[in-house]
Amino acid sequence: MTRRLRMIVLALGGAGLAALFVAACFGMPGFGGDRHPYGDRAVHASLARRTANTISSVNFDQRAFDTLGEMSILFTSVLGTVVLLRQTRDEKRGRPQPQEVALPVRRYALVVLPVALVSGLYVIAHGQLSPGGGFQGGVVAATALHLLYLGADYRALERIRPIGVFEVGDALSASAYLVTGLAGVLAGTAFLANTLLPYGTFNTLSSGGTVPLLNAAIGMEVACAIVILLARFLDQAVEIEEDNGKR
Amino acid sequence: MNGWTWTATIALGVGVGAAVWGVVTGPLRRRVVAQNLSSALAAPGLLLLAQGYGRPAYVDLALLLALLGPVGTLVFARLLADDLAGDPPRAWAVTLAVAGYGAVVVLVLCAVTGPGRAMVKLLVVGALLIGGNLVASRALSGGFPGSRRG
Amino acid sequence: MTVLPYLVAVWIFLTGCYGLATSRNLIHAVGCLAVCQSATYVLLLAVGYRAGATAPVYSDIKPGSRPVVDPVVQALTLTDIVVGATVTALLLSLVMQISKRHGTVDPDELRELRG
Amino acid sequence: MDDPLIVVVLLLVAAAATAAVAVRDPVRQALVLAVLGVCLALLFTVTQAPDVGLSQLAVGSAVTPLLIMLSVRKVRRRQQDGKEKER
Repeated sequence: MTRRLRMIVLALGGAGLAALFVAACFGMPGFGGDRHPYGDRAVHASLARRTANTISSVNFDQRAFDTLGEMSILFTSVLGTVVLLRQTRDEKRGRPQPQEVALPVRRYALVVLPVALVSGLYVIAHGQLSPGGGFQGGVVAATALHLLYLGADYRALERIRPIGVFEVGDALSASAYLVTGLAGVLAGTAFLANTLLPYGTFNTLSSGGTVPLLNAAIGMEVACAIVILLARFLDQAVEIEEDNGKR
Repeated sequence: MNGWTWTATIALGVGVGAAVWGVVTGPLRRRVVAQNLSSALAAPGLLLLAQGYGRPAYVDLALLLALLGPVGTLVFARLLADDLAGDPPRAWAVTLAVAGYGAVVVLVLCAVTGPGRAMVKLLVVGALLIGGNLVASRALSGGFPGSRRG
Repeated sequence: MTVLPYLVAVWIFLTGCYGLATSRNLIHAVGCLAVCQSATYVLLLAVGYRAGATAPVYSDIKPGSRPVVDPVVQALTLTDIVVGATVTALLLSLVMQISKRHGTVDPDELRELRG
Repeated sequence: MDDPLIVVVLLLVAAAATAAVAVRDPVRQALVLAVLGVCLALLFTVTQAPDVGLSQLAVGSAVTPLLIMLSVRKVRRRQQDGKEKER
Protein backbone atom coordinates (compact mmCIF):
# COMPACT_ATOMS: atom_id res chain seq x y z
CA MET A 1 0.00 0.00 0.00
CA THR A 2 1.47 3.35 -0.92
CA ARG A 3 1.63 6.22 1.51
CA ARG A 4 -0.98 8.17 -0.44
CA LEU A 5 -3.49 5.33 -0.47
CA ARG A 6 -2.91 4.78 3.23
CA MET A 7 -3.67 8.43 3.98
CA ILE A 8 -6.94 8.21 1.97
CA VAL A 9 -8.01 5.09 3.90
CA LEU A 10 -7.08 6.83 7.15
CA ALA A 11 -9.05 9.94 6.24
CA LEU A 12 -12.15 7.89 5.31
CA GLY A 13 -11.97 5.77 8.44
CA GLY A 14 -11.28 8.76 10.65
CA ALA A 15 -14.20 10.73 9.19
CA GLY A 16 -16.58 7.81 9.69
CA LEU A 17 -15.38 7.24 13.23
CA ALA A 18 -15.65 10.95 14.00
CA ALA A 19 -19.23 11.11 12.69
CA LEU A 20 -20.27 8.11 14.79
CA PHE A 21 -18.53 9.45 17.89
CA VAL A 22 -20.11 12.90 17.59
CA ALA A 23 -23.54 11.32 17.08
CA ALA A 24 -22.92 9.22 20.20
CA CYS A 25 -21.88 12.31 22.18
CA PHE A 26 -25.23 13.95 21.56
CA GLY A 27 -27.04 10.79 22.63
CA MET A 28 -25.26 10.56 25.97
CA PRO A 29 -26.60 11.89 29.26
CA GLY A 30 -25.50 15.51 29.60
CA PHE A 31 -22.24 16.44 31.31
CA GLY A 32 -22.73 17.18 35.00
CA GLY A 33 -26.10 15.41 35.18
CA ASP A 34 -27.59 14.39 38.48
CA ARG A 35 -28.28 10.70 37.78
CA HIS A 36 -25.45 8.41 38.95
CA PRO A 37 -27.13 5.27 40.27
CA TYR A 38 -23.95 3.21 40.47
CA GLY A 39 -22.01 6.01 42.09
CA ASP A 40 -24.64 6.57 44.78
CA ARG A 41 -24.74 2.87 45.61
CA ALA A 42 -20.94 2.63 45.71
CA VAL A 43 -20.76 5.59 48.13
CA HIS A 44 -23.43 3.99 50.30
CA ALA A 45 -21.63 0.62 50.40
CA SER A 46 -18.31 2.29 51.16
CA LEU A 47 -19.74 4.26 54.09
CA ALA A 48 -21.38 1.09 55.43
CA ARG A 49 -17.91 -0.45 55.58
CA ARG A 50 -16.41 2.67 57.15
CA THR A 51 -13.98 3.44 54.34
CA ALA A 52 -13.61 7.21 54.09
CA ASN A 53 -12.11 7.21 50.59
CA THR A 54 -14.87 5.79 48.43
CA ILE A 55 -12.53 5.32 45.49
CA SER A 56 -10.25 3.06 47.52
CA SER A 57 -13.31 1.14 48.64
CA VAL A 58 -14.34 0.59 45.03
CA ASN A 59 -10.82 -0.46 44.08
CA PHE A 60 -9.96 -2.73 46.98
CA ASP A 61 -13.33 -3.91 48.24
CA GLN A 62 -16.26 -3.65 45.83
CA ARG A 63 -14.18 -4.29 42.70
CA ALA A 64 -11.18 -5.99 44.29
CA PHE A 65 -11.33 -8.79 41.73
CA ASP A 66 -11.04 -6.24 38.93
CA THR A 67 -7.98 -4.77 40.63
CA LEU A 68 -6.51 -8.27 40.73
CA GLY A 69 -6.84 -8.25 36.93
CA GLU A 70 -5.17 -4.83 36.69
CA MET A 71 -2.38 -6.06 38.92
CA SER A 72 -1.79 -9.09 36.73
CA ILE A 73 -1.55 -6.83 33.65
CA LEU A 74 1.04 -4.80 35.56
CA PHE A 75 2.91 -7.92 36.57
CA THR A 76 2.85 -9.38 33.06
CA SER A 77 4.04 -6.21 31.38
CA VAL A 78 6.93 -5.97 33.84
CA LEU A 79 7.75 -9.60 33.10
CA GLY A 80 7.62 -8.88 29.37
CA THR A 81 9.93 -5.89 29.72
CA VAL A 82 12.41 -7.88 31.78
CA VAL A 83 12.48 -10.63 29.16
CA LEU A 84 12.78 -8.21 26.24
CA LEU A 85 15.52 -6.07 27.76
CA ARG A 86 17.82 -8.77 29.13
CA GLN A 87 21.47 -8.68 28.22
CA THR A 88 22.12 -10.78 25.14
CA ARG A 89 25.28 -12.69 24.27
CA ASP A 90 26.65 -10.08 21.86
CA GLU A 91 26.35 -7.27 24.38
CA LYS A 92 28.74 -6.27 27.08
CA ARG A 93 28.40 -4.14 30.16
CA GLY A 94 30.42 -0.94 30.14
CA ARG A 95 31.19 0.99 33.27
CA PRO A 96 29.52 4.38 32.95
CA GLN A 97 31.75 7.27 33.87
CA PRO A 98 30.57 9.22 36.90
CA GLN A 99 28.65 12.32 35.97
CA GLU A 100 29.64 15.73 37.26
CA VAL A 101 26.67 17.33 38.98
CA ALA A 102 26.46 20.96 40.05
CA LEU A 103 26.47 21.22 43.84
CA PRO A 104 22.98 22.75 44.35
CA VAL A 105 21.42 20.04 42.18
CA ARG A 106 23.21 17.27 44.10
CA ARG A 107 22.16 18.74 47.43
CA TYR A 108 18.58 19.16 46.25
CA ALA A 109 18.43 15.52 45.16
CA LEU A 110 19.79 14.27 48.46
CA VAL A 111 17.38 16.44 50.49
CA VAL A 112 14.28 15.70 48.41
CA LEU A 113 14.90 11.94 48.17
CA PRO A 114 13.82 11.16 51.76
CA VAL A 115 11.01 13.72 51.57
CA ALA A 116 9.64 12.10 48.41
CA LEU A 117 10.03 8.61 49.86
CA VAL A 118 8.10 9.61 52.98
CA SER A 119 5.40 11.32 50.87
CA GLY A 120 5.06 8.13 48.84
CA LEU A 121 4.59 6.08 52.00
CA TYR A 122 2.16 8.70 53.33
CA VAL A 123 0.10 8.49 50.16
CA ILE A 124 0.00 4.68 50.40
CA ALA A 125 -0.77 4.61 54.12
CA HIS A 126 -3.63 7.12 53.92
CA GLY A 127 -5.08 5.49 50.81
CA GLN A 128 -8.33 4.53 52.50
CA LEU A 129 -8.79 7.99 54.06
CA SER A 130 -7.60 10.89 51.91
CA PRO A 131 -6.94 10.99 48.14
CA GLY A 132 -4.20 8.54 47.27
CA GLY A 133 -3.52 4.85 47.60
CA GLY A 134 -1.21 2.08 46.60
CA PHE A 135 -1.12 2.88 42.91
CA GLN A 136 -0.12 6.52 43.33
CA GLY A 137 2.11 6.18 46.37
CA GLY A 138 3.99 3.25 44.88
CA VAL A 139 4.94 5.28 41.83
CA VAL A 140 6.04 8.22 44.00
CA ALA A 141 8.21 6.03 46.23
CA ALA A 142 9.82 4.36 43.21
CA THR A 143 10.45 7.72 41.54
CA ALA A 144 12.08 9.01 44.72
CA LEU A 145 14.81 6.35 44.53
CA HIS A 146 15.74 7.49 41.04
CA LEU A 147 16.65 10.92 42.33
CA LEU A 148 19.96 9.24 43.11
CA TYR A 149 20.52 8.64 39.41
CA LEU A 150 19.48 12.18 38.55
CA GLY A 151 21.38 13.91 41.33
CA ALA A 152 24.41 11.67 41.72
CA ASP A 153 25.30 8.88 39.31
CA TYR A 154 24.10 5.49 38.25
CA ARG A 155 26.50 3.56 40.44
CA ALA A 156 25.14 5.27 43.56
CA LEU A 157 21.67 4.10 42.58
CA GLU A 158 22.89 0.57 41.90
CA ARG A 159 24.40 0.37 45.37
CA ILE A 160 21.13 1.07 47.19
CA ARG A 161 18.95 -0.85 44.76
CA PRO A 162 19.61 -4.58 44.90
CA ILE A 163 17.41 -5.54 41.98
CA GLY A 164 16.92 -9.12 43.20
CA VAL A 165 15.27 -7.88 46.37
CA PHE A 166 12.80 -5.81 44.35
CA GLU A 167 12.02 -8.75 42.07
CA VAL A 168 11.25 -10.89 45.12
CA GLY A 169 9.21 -8.01 46.59
CA ASP A 170 7.19 -7.76 43.39
CA ALA A 171 6.30 -11.46 43.49
CA LEU A 172 5.66 -11.42 47.24
CA SER A 173 3.25 -8.49 47.10
CA ALA A 174 1.38 -10.00 44.16
CA SER A 175 0.94 -13.21 46.14
CA ALA A 176 0.05 -11.24 49.28
CA TYR A 177 -2.93 -9.84 47.35
CA LEU A 178 -3.98 -13.35 46.35
CA VAL A 179 -3.50 -14.74 49.85
CA THR A 180 -5.61 -11.96 51.37
CA GLY A 181 -8.30 -12.89 48.85
CA LEU A 182 -8.02 -16.60 49.61
CA ALA A 183 -8.24 -15.92 53.33
CA GLY A 184 -11.81 -14.84 52.65
CA VAL A 185 -12.52 -18.21 51.04
CA LEU A 186 -11.00 -20.07 53.98
CA ALA A 187 -13.09 -18.01 56.39
CA GLY A 188 -16.16 -19.31 54.64
CA THR A 189 -17.16 -16.36 52.45
CA ALA A 190 -16.10 -15.45 48.91
CA PHE A 191 -12.78 -14.70 47.23
CA LEU A 192 -11.62 -11.15 48.12
CA ALA A 193 -14.78 -10.53 50.16
CA ASN A 194 -14.20 -7.88 52.78
CA THR A 195 -15.73 -9.73 55.72
CA LEU A 196 -12.60 -10.98 57.43
CA LEU A 197 -11.50 -8.08 59.61
CA PRO A 198 -13.49 -5.68 61.78
CA TYR A 199 -14.31 -2.47 59.91
CA GLY A 200 -12.86 -0.25 62.65
CA THR A 201 -13.65 3.39 63.36
CA PHE A 202 -14.55 5.65 60.43
CA ASN A 203 -11.68 7.87 59.23
CA THR A 204 -8.83 6.17 61.12
CA LEU A 205 -5.83 4.38 59.65
CA SER A 206 -7.09 0.90 60.55
CA SER A 207 -10.63 1.36 59.18
CA GLY A 208 -12.09 -0.46 56.20
CA GLY A 209 -11.38 -4.14 56.96
CA THR A 210 -9.05 -5.64 54.34
CA VAL A 211 -8.87 -2.42 52.29
CA PRO A 212 -5.63 -1.18 53.96
CA LEU A 213 -4.01 -4.62 53.52
CA LEU A 214 -4.80 -4.88 49.81
CA ASN A 215 -3.84 -1.23 49.41
CA ALA A 216 -0.43 -1.87 50.98
CA ALA A 217 0.10 -4.96 48.81
CA ILE A 218 -0.66 -2.93 45.68
CA GLY A 219 1.61 -0.12 46.87
CA MET A 220 4.54 -2.49 47.27
CA GLU A 221 3.75 -4.21 43.98
CA VAL A 222 3.66 -0.96 42.03
CA ALA A 223 6.79 0.43 43.68
CA CYS A 224 8.78 -2.75 42.96
CA ALA A 225 7.40 -2.95 39.42
CA ILE A 226 8.41 0.62 38.56
CA VAL A 227 11.88 0.16 40.09
CA ILE A 228 12.44 -3.01 38.05
CA LEU A 229 11.18 -1.37 34.85
CA LEU A 230 13.37 1.68 35.25
CA ALA A 231 16.35 -0.52 36.20
CA ARG A 232 16.03 -2.41 32.91
CA PHE A 233 15.70 0.80 30.94
CA LEU A 234 18.66 2.41 32.73
CA ASP A 235 20.79 -0.71 32.14
CA GLN A 236 20.00 -0.55 28.44
CA ALA A 237 20.51 3.19 28.07
CA VAL A 238 23.54 3.62 30.31
CA GLU A 239 25.46 0.40 30.74
CA ILE A 240 24.83 -2.21 28.07
CA GLU A 241 26.51 -1.65 24.74
CA GLU A 242 26.78 -3.77 21.65
CA ASP A 243 30.07 -5.59 21.30
CA ASN A 244 31.45 -4.18 18.09
CA GLY A 245 34.56 -6.33 18.23
CA LYS A 246 36.87 -3.35 18.10
CA ARG A 247 36.14 -1.78 21.48
CA MET B 1 -17.91 29.59 41.72
CA ASN B 2 -16.24 31.79 44.31
CA GLY B 3 -13.35 34.23 44.25
CA TRP B 4 -10.74 31.51 44.71
CA THR B 5 -11.90 29.42 41.79
CA TRP B 6 -12.25 32.51 39.57
CA THR B 7 -8.66 33.47 40.42
CA ALA B 8 -7.59 29.90 39.72
CA THR B 9 -9.42 29.95 36.37
CA ILE B 10 -7.58 33.07 35.25
CA ALA B 11 -4.23 32.01 36.69
CA LEU B 12 -4.40 28.54 35.13
CA GLY B 13 -5.73 29.78 31.82
CA VAL B 14 -2.98 32.36 31.43
CA GLY B 15 -0.12 30.55 33.18
CA VAL B 16 -0.53 26.99 31.97
CA GLY B 17 -1.73 28.26 28.60
CA ALA B 18 1.55 30.14 28.25
CA ALA B 19 3.46 27.02 29.34
CA VAL B 20 1.70 24.90 26.69
CA TRP B 21 2.48 27.53 24.05
CA GLY B 22 6.11 27.71 25.18
CA VAL B 23 6.62 23.96 25.13
CA VAL B 24 5.20 23.57 21.63
CA THR B 25 7.13 26.31 19.83
CA GLY B 26 10.62 27.71 19.73
CA PRO B 27 14.08 26.23 20.25
CA LEU B 28 14.79 23.39 22.68
CA ARG B 29 16.10 25.75 25.37
CA ARG B 30 12.74 27.51 25.52
CA ARG B 31 10.80 24.26 25.60
CA VAL B 32 12.62 22.86 28.61
CA VAL B 33 12.08 26.12 30.51
CA ALA B 34 8.37 26.00 29.66
CA GLN B 35 8.17 22.40 30.88
CA ASN B 36 9.85 23.41 34.13
CA LEU B 37 7.54 26.38 34.63
CA SER B 38 4.40 24.36 33.85
CA SER B 39 4.62 22.61 37.22
CA ALA B 40 5.49 25.85 39.03
CA LEU B 41 2.47 27.53 37.43
CA ALA B 42 0.03 24.69 38.00
CA ALA B 43 0.83 23.95 41.66
CA PRO B 44 -0.34 27.36 43.01
CA GLY B 45 -3.48 26.89 40.91
CA LEU B 46 -4.09 23.57 42.65
CA LEU B 47 -3.66 25.25 46.05
CA LEU B 48 -6.19 27.93 45.05
CA LEU B 49 -8.63 25.22 43.93
CA ALA B 50 -8.23 23.33 47.22
CA GLN B 51 -9.15 26.54 49.03
CA GLY B 52 -11.98 27.35 46.61
CA TYR B 53 -13.60 23.92 46.90
CA GLY B 54 -13.15 23.97 50.68
CA ARG B 55 -11.27 20.67 50.53
CA PRO B 56 -7.93 20.68 52.41
CA ALA B 57 -7.37 17.11 51.16
CA TYR B 58 -6.72 18.47 47.64
CA VAL B 59 -3.49 20.06 48.91
CA ASP B 60 -1.88 16.62 48.47
CA LEU B 61 -2.03 17.16 44.72
CA ALA B 62 -0.02 20.37 44.96
CA LEU B 63 2.43 18.64 47.31
CA LEU B 64 3.03 15.85 44.83
CA LEU B 65 3.35 18.25 41.91
CA ALA B 66 5.82 20.39 43.86
CA LEU B 67 7.84 17.25 44.63
CA LEU B 68 7.76 15.50 41.28
CA GLY B 69 7.56 18.40 38.82
CA PRO B 70 11.21 19.43 39.40
CA VAL B 71 12.21 15.73 39.31
CA GLY B 72 10.73 15.54 35.81
CA THR B 73 12.72 18.61 34.80
CA LEU B 74 15.89 17.02 36.23
CA VAL B 75 15.24 14.05 33.93
CA PHE B 76 15.32 16.34 30.91
CA ALA B 77 18.24 18.38 32.27
CA ARG B 78 20.28 15.24 32.78
CA LEU B 79 19.46 13.40 29.57
CA LEU B 80 19.53 16.49 27.35
CA ALA B 81 22.70 17.93 28.90
CA ASP B 82 24.63 17.43 25.64
CA ASP B 83 21.98 19.17 23.54
CA LEU B 84 21.61 22.05 25.98
CA ALA B 85 25.35 22.56 26.57
CA GLY B 86 25.84 24.60 23.40
CA ASP B 87 22.73 26.68 23.89
CA PRO B 88 21.88 26.86 27.60
CA PRO B 89 18.54 28.35 28.63
CA ARG B 90 18.68 31.80 30.16
CA ALA B 91 15.32 32.70 31.60
CA TRP B 92 16.04 33.80 35.13
CA ALA B 93 13.65 36.75 34.98
CA VAL B 94 10.67 34.53 34.10
CA THR B 95 11.71 31.85 36.58
CA LEU B 96 11.97 34.34 39.43
CA ALA B 97 8.65 35.94 38.47
CA VAL B 98 6.95 32.52 38.57
CA ALA B 99 8.63 31.70 41.89
CA GLY B 100 7.33 35.02 43.24
CA TYR B 101 3.82 34.15 42.04
CA GLY B 102 4.02 30.85 43.91
CA ALA B 103 5.26 32.60 47.06
CA VAL B 104 2.44 35.17 46.93
CA VAL B 105 -0.23 32.47 46.54
CA VAL B 106 1.21 30.39 49.39
CA LEU B 107 1.47 33.41 51.72
CA VAL B 108 -2.08 34.59 50.97
CA LEU B 109 -3.44 31.09 51.62
CA CYS B 110 -1.41 30.86 54.84
CA ALA B 111 -2.92 34.14 56.01
CA VAL B 112 -6.41 32.80 55.26
CA THR B 113 -5.96 29.37 56.90
CA GLY B 114 -4.34 30.70 60.05
CA PRO B 115 -1.78 28.82 62.16
CA GLY B 116 -2.04 25.06 62.44
CA ARG B 117 -1.16 21.85 60.64
CA ALA B 118 -2.72 23.03 57.38
CA MET B 119 -0.45 26.09 57.38
CA VAL B 120 2.66 23.97 57.95
CA LYS B 121 1.67 21.79 55.01
CA LEU B 122 1.14 24.86 52.83
CA LEU B 123 4.56 26.22 53.79
CA VAL B 124 6.20 22.86 53.01
CA VAL B 125 4.52 22.83 49.61
CA GLY B 126 5.66 26.39 48.99
CA ALA B 127 9.25 25.68 49.99
CA LEU B 128 9.42 22.53 47.85
CA LEU B 129 7.82 24.32 44.93
CA ILE B 130 10.09 27.37 44.90
CA GLY B 131 13.24 25.49 45.87
CA GLY B 132 12.60 22.76 43.33
CA ASN B 133 11.81 25.23 40.60
CA LEU B 134 14.99 27.25 41.16
CA VAL B 135 17.20 24.15 41.41
CA ALA B 136 15.64 22.70 38.27
CA SER B 137 16.35 25.95 36.42
CA ARG B 138 19.92 25.80 37.67
CA ALA B 139 20.18 22.19 36.46
CA LEU B 140 18.92 23.20 33.02
CA SER B 141 21.52 25.94 32.60
CA GLY B 142 24.64 23.87 33.09
CA GLY B 143 23.80 21.67 36.07
CA PHE B 144 25.46 18.67 34.44
CA PRO B 145 28.79 19.88 33.04
CA GLY B 146 31.06 17.62 31.05
CA SER B 147 28.34 15.12 30.36
CA ARG B 148 29.31 11.87 28.70
CA ARG B 149 27.18 8.79 28.86
CA GLY B 150 26.63 8.08 32.54
CA MET C 1 -21.60 22.91 27.21
CA THR C 2 -23.25 19.61 28.09
CA VAL C 3 -21.39 17.80 25.29
CA LEU C 4 -18.10 19.74 25.19
CA PRO C 5 -16.14 17.28 27.42
CA TYR C 6 -17.27 14.33 25.29
CA LEU C 7 -16.30 16.17 22.12
CA VAL C 8 -12.88 16.96 23.61
CA ALA C 9 -12.42 13.25 24.38
CA VAL C 10 -13.34 12.38 20.78
CA TRP C 11 -10.94 15.02 19.47
CA ILE C 12 -8.06 13.73 21.60
CA PHE C 13 -8.74 10.13 20.56
CA LEU C 14 -8.90 10.92 16.83
CA THR C 15 -5.80 13.14 16.97
CA GLY C 16 -3.92 10.35 18.72
CA CYS C 17 -5.04 7.86 16.06
CA TYR C 18 -3.93 10.24 13.30
CA GLY C 19 -0.53 10.57 14.98
CA LEU C 20 -0.23 6.78 15.31
CA ALA C 21 -0.99 6.22 11.65
CA THR C 22 1.32 8.91 10.27
CA SER C 23 4.21 8.56 12.72
CA ARG C 24 7.70 8.14 11.28
CA ASN C 25 9.27 7.09 14.55
CA LEU C 26 8.06 4.25 16.74
CA ILE C 27 8.92 6.11 19.96
CA HIS C 28 6.70 8.96 18.75
CA ALA C 29 3.99 6.40 17.98
CA VAL C 30 4.11 5.10 21.56
CA GLY C 31 3.67 8.71 22.74
CA CYS C 32 0.63 9.05 20.46
CA LEU C 33 -0.83 5.89 21.98
CA ALA C 34 -0.47 7.53 25.41
CA VAL C 35 -2.47 10.47 24.04
CA CYS C 36 -5.20 8.06 22.82
CA GLN C 37 -5.30 6.55 26.28
CA SER C 38 -5.78 9.93 27.91
CA ALA C 39 -8.94 10.38 25.78
CA THR C 40 -10.49 7.47 27.66
CA TYR C 41 -9.69 9.12 30.99
CA VAL C 42 -11.36 12.35 29.91
CA LEU C 43 -14.44 10.46 28.70
CA LEU C 44 -14.79 8.36 31.88
CA LEU C 45 -14.44 11.31 34.23
CA ALA C 46 -16.84 13.39 32.15
CA VAL C 47 -19.42 10.61 32.48
CA GLY C 48 -19.02 10.52 36.26
CA TYR C 49 -19.14 14.27 36.86
CA ARG C 50 -22.04 15.87 38.68
CA ALA C 51 -22.38 19.66 38.58
CA GLY C 52 -21.58 21.36 41.86
CA ALA C 53 -20.54 18.13 43.56
CA THR C 54 -17.27 17.29 45.28
CA ALA C 55 -15.02 14.24 45.54
CA PRO C 56 -16.43 11.25 47.45
CA VAL C 57 -13.53 11.33 49.90
CA TYR C 58 -14.66 11.83 53.47
CA SER C 59 -11.39 12.54 55.26
CA ASP C 60 -12.18 16.25 55.57
CA ILE C 61 -15.96 16.55 55.07
CA LYS C 62 -18.93 14.94 56.78
CA PRO C 63 -20.66 12.13 54.85
CA GLY C 64 -23.87 13.39 53.31
CA SER C 65 -23.03 17.07 53.77
CA ARG C 66 -22.37 17.70 50.07
CA PRO C 67 -23.35 15.97 46.83
CA VAL C 68 -20.55 13.80 45.44
CA VAL C 69 -19.42 12.65 41.99
CA ASP C 70 -19.33 9.03 40.80
CA PRO C 71 -16.46 7.09 42.44
CA VAL C 72 -16.73 4.03 40.16
CA VAL C 73 -15.39 5.70 37.03
CA GLN C 74 -12.64 7.34 39.07
CA ALA C 75 -11.51 3.96 40.38
CA LEU C 76 -11.42 2.59 36.81
CA THR C 77 -9.37 5.54 35.56
CA LEU C 78 -6.91 5.64 38.42
CA THR C 79 -5.78 2.03 38.06
CA ASP C 80 -5.57 2.35 34.30
CA ILE C 81 -3.21 5.33 34.47
CA VAL C 82 -0.58 3.39 36.41
CA VAL C 83 -1.09 0.14 34.48
CA GLY C 84 -0.99 2.14 31.23
CA ALA C 85 2.45 3.46 32.15
CA THR C 86 3.83 -0.05 32.53
CA VAL C 87 2.28 -1.06 29.22
CA THR C 88 3.98 1.99 27.66
CA ALA C 89 7.24 0.68 29.12
CA LEU C 90 6.59 -2.73 27.51
CA LEU C 91 5.98 -1.08 24.14
CA LEU C 92 9.11 1.04 24.46
CA SER C 93 11.17 -2.06 25.22
CA LEU C 94 9.74 -3.63 22.04
CA VAL C 95 10.87 -0.51 20.17
CA MET C 96 14.37 -0.92 21.61
CA GLN C 97 14.42 -4.54 20.44
CA ILE C 98 13.34 -3.48 16.94
CA SER C 99 16.08 -0.88 16.89
CA LYS C 100 18.58 -3.55 17.93
CA ARG C 101 17.46 -6.05 15.29
CA HIS C 102 16.92 -3.73 12.35
CA GLY C 103 18.86 -0.58 13.15
CA THR C 104 15.90 1.70 12.50
CA VAL C 105 12.71 2.78 14.25
CA ASP C 106 10.95 4.21 11.18
CA PRO C 107 7.93 2.01 10.38
CA ASP C 108 8.21 2.73 6.64
CA GLU C 109 11.85 1.63 6.51
CA LEU C 110 10.94 -1.45 8.53
CA ARG C 111 8.31 -2.39 5.96
CA GLU C 112 10.85 -2.05 3.16
CA LEU C 113 13.28 -4.26 5.07
CA ARG C 114 10.69 -7.01 5.34
CA GLY C 115 9.39 -7.03 1.80
CA MET D 1 -21.61 25.51 38.21
CA ASP D 2 -17.87 25.59 37.82
CA ASP D 3 -18.35 25.79 34.09
CA PRO D 4 -15.75 28.39 33.00
CA LEU D 5 -13.01 26.62 34.95
CA ILE D 6 -13.79 23.24 33.41
CA VAL D 7 -14.02 24.73 29.92
CA VAL D 8 -10.64 26.47 30.27
CA VAL D 9 -8.91 23.32 31.51
CA LEU D 10 -10.58 21.14 28.85
CA LEU D 11 -9.30 23.47 26.15
CA LEU D 12 -5.80 23.35 27.66
CA VAL D 13 -5.90 19.54 27.59
CA ALA D 14 -7.12 19.51 23.98
CA ALA D 15 -4.37 21.94 22.94
CA ALA D 16 -1.64 20.01 24.73
CA ALA D 17 -2.85 16.67 23.29
CA THR D 18 -2.93 18.06 19.76
CA ALA D 19 0.57 19.45 20.24
CA ALA D 20 1.84 16.13 21.60
CA VAL D 21 0.83 14.50 18.33
CA ALA D 22 1.98 17.35 16.08
CA VAL D 23 5.48 17.53 17.56
CA ARG D 24 7.35 14.80 15.68
CA ASP D 25 10.69 14.65 17.45
CA PRO D 26 10.42 12.13 20.34
CA VAL D 27 12.49 14.32 22.70
CA ARG D 28 10.27 17.34 22.18
CA GLN D 29 7.22 15.11 22.31
CA ALA D 30 8.35 13.88 25.73
CA LEU D 31 8.43 17.51 26.91
CA VAL D 32 4.91 18.10 25.59
CA LEU D 33 3.70 14.85 27.17
CA ALA D 34 5.02 16.04 30.54
CA VAL D 35 2.99 19.26 30.20
CA LEU D 36 -0.03 17.26 28.97
CA GLY D 37 0.26 15.21 32.17
CA VAL D 38 0.05 18.39 34.27
CA CYS D 39 -2.96 19.62 32.26
CA LEU D 40 -4.71 16.27 32.70
CA ALA D 41 -4.04 16.38 36.44
CA LEU D 42 -5.67 19.84 36.51
CA LEU D 43 -8.66 18.50 34.57
CA PHE D 44 -9.04 15.61 37.02
CA THR D 45 -8.93 18.09 39.90
CA VAL D 46 -11.65 20.30 38.46
CA THR D 47 -13.83 17.25 37.71
CA GLN D 48 -13.44 16.39 41.42
CA ALA D 49 -11.22 13.34 40.99
CA PRO D 50 -8.19 14.07 43.21
CA ASP D 51 -7.20 10.39 43.37
CA VAL D 52 -6.98 10.21 39.60
CA GLY D 53 -5.10 13.51 39.56
CA LEU D 54 -2.53 12.12 41.98
CA SER D 55 -2.14 9.04 39.81
CA GLN D 56 -1.60 11.16 36.71
CA LEU D 57 0.90 13.44 38.47
CA ALA D 58 2.88 10.49 39.84
CA VAL D 59 3.12 8.79 36.46
CA GLY D 60 3.13 11.71 34.05
CA SER D 61 5.60 14.07 35.65
CA ALA D 62 8.66 11.85 36.03
CA VAL D 63 8.21 8.17 35.12
CA THR D 64 6.88 8.46 31.56
CA PRO D 65 9.40 11.17 30.51
CA LEU D 66 12.24 9.13 32.01
CA LEU D 67 11.14 6.00 30.11
CA ILE D 68 10.85 7.86 26.80
CA MET D 69 14.12 9.75 27.23
CA LEU D 70 16.02 6.56 28.10
CA SER D 71 14.61 4.82 25.01
CA VAL D 72 15.59 7.77 22.85
CA ARG D 73 19.10 7.70 24.25
CA LYS D 74 19.44 3.98 23.61
CA VAL D 75 18.12 4.22 20.05
CA ARG D 76 20.27 7.24 19.24
CA ARG D 77 23.39 5.58 20.62
CA ARG D 78 22.77 2.49 18.51
CA GLN D 79 22.37 4.61 15.41
CA GLN D 80 25.59 6.47 16.19
CA ASP D 81 27.43 3.19 16.79
CA GLY D 82 26.04 1.87 13.51
CA LYS D 83 27.38 4.89 11.63
CA GLU D 84 30.80 4.50 13.25
CA LYS D 85 30.86 0.85 12.18
CA GLU D 86 30.10 1.73 8.57
CA ARG D 87 32.95 4.19 8.43
